[in-house]
Amino acid sequence: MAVALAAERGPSSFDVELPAFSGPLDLLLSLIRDEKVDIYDIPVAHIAQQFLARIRDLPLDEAADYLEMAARLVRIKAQMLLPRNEADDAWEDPRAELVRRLLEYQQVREVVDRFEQMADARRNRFARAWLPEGAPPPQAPLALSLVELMAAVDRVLRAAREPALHEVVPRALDVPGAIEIVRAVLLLRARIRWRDVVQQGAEPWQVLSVLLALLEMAKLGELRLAQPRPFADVEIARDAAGEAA
Amino acid sequence: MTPLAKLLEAALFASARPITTEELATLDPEASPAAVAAALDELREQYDVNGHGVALAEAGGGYQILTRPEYTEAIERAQLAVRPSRLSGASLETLAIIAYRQPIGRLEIEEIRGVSVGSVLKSLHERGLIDITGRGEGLGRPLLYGTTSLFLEHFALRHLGELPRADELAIALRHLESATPEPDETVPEPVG
Amino acid sequence: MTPLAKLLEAALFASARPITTEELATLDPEASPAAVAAALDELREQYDVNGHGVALAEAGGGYQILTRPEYTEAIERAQLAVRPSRLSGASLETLAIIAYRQPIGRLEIEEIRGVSVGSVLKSLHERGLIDITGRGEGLGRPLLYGTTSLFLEHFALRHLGELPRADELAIALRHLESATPEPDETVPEPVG
Repeated sequence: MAVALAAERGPSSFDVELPAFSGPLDLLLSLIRDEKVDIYDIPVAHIAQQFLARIRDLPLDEAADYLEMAARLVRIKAQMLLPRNEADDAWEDPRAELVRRLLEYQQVREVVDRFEQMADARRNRFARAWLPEGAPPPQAPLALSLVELMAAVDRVLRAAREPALHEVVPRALDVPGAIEIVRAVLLLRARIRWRDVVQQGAEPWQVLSVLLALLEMAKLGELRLAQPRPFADVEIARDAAGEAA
Repeated sequence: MTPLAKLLEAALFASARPITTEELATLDPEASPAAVAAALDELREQYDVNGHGVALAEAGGGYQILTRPEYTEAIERAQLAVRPSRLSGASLETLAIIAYRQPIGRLEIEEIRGVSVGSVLKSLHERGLIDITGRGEGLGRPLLYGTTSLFLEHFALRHLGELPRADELAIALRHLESATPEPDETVPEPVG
Repeated sequence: MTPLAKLLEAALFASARPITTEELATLDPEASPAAVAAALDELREQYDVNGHGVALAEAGGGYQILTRPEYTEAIERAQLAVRPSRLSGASLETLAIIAYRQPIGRLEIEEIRGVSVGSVLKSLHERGLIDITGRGEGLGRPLLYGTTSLFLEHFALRHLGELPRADELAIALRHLESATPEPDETVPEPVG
């Protein structure tokens, strides 16, 4: 997108060159390669100067992402200049985070190269283009489970009740929540299967929550668990004793 | 099969429409009209004699490869048995709110969910899970939505009262909705 | 060819997209999974050994018939079909990150790419290569993205397990994962 825009603007020095980069990290990697410097020991002052020179003529709306990186480089440069105690073991190289991001980005570029080869191989083969006319294919039947609906209610309540705070701690298990869901489903069906209470694509904490909930409920005598053969779907049956409702 | 017959097969397969003999001839500039005709014969014979699920057909002044009619019915039947689709998280959340708080208008749903739900409502309606059940009071007399009998069918419920935790959740949702926008409103009355 | 192989061939010819083995099995309710697998082998062999312009291919968890690459140029030159356009570098980078880190939110992608990706995500979504797979925890409950079966098809992958493995890449992903958790809180001061 940026390529087309800038190319149309004509051959003013940097405009044509820059859009060849897909972002500031791409530009930075290219500078590191051109200047033949060690990625683990970047001469920040020099690279920052080069970087600024390359983005000088970028129109403001395209430059935002690059300017952020420029600011970062200048800040790292300043940190590098601070005097430090030789004996200070806790000193962390201000460039560490940048190096990490560059390596990560370099890996993305490598994957992109592989993706391009794979996509090109596939592009060279055509799929069937002529298709029989007729009534539009019927809409696929809908897979909808009560568990999904209950989980949705849960999400609505949770999302609306909780003030919008950033959660940093990984999600804890929610065994009581899972028990409520299993109970609600068992209220309607006497026998259910593992699949009925664990959503497709459930996250590990959700799977664990349900597992613990089932074990807890089995212990309380609310349900019975059975697995007819190894690796088969676990069958969950309402225990007569728990059938109070 | 000869190279030309293979080329014709690939082209006929990849084309969205029947291909005329003139067009087929442009595929290989070296090939004479007689060679193209011979390759077409070879392809026809390959499909007919070797026994294939497809056949070479002539239509609209051109050629195309068609599936044999005896398989049409099985293919159409199989399309009915396609993989069931699933609702997105956003659709499920909206459906859940409607199920427990019906009849409910779009604005109230958006107040609870905090995002616009126009397109979600449209797709739930198209799937026959919700329907317009009336119009509310107030400005513009907004449309009110409720769940359908198809919705109950999906969960094998006889009536909405069979939804798990119906009372509790309906109250919780009512709290959310009325608590959010209007600070002057007092705590909702307990529902009897 | 056996009747089942012919039926499968007809069904595969009638579809532009891959058909999963489960869907193929519904074509003939009598056929066992082993019989379907055998018929697919038969079809593959028929195309490969007898010499055809098309071949049986596996992608996106299913099977489809595709033309052989050696005919692509001639078909395109004769203007009977056009190859789809290539994805841009920005799209490929975004897609690569989503493929390996799914489900992943926009901010995380932007953190890795160093640029905003709103419009790229929109176009990838419109092309059907990615889909919204849920909502994350935390501020604003951000949308999470994942790749679709069309993505697999686009890169001729049978499943995500066929993505280039991290240890095949020059820089191992594990290495980075361990260094990742630190969120970028120390946003640089604006330079004055």
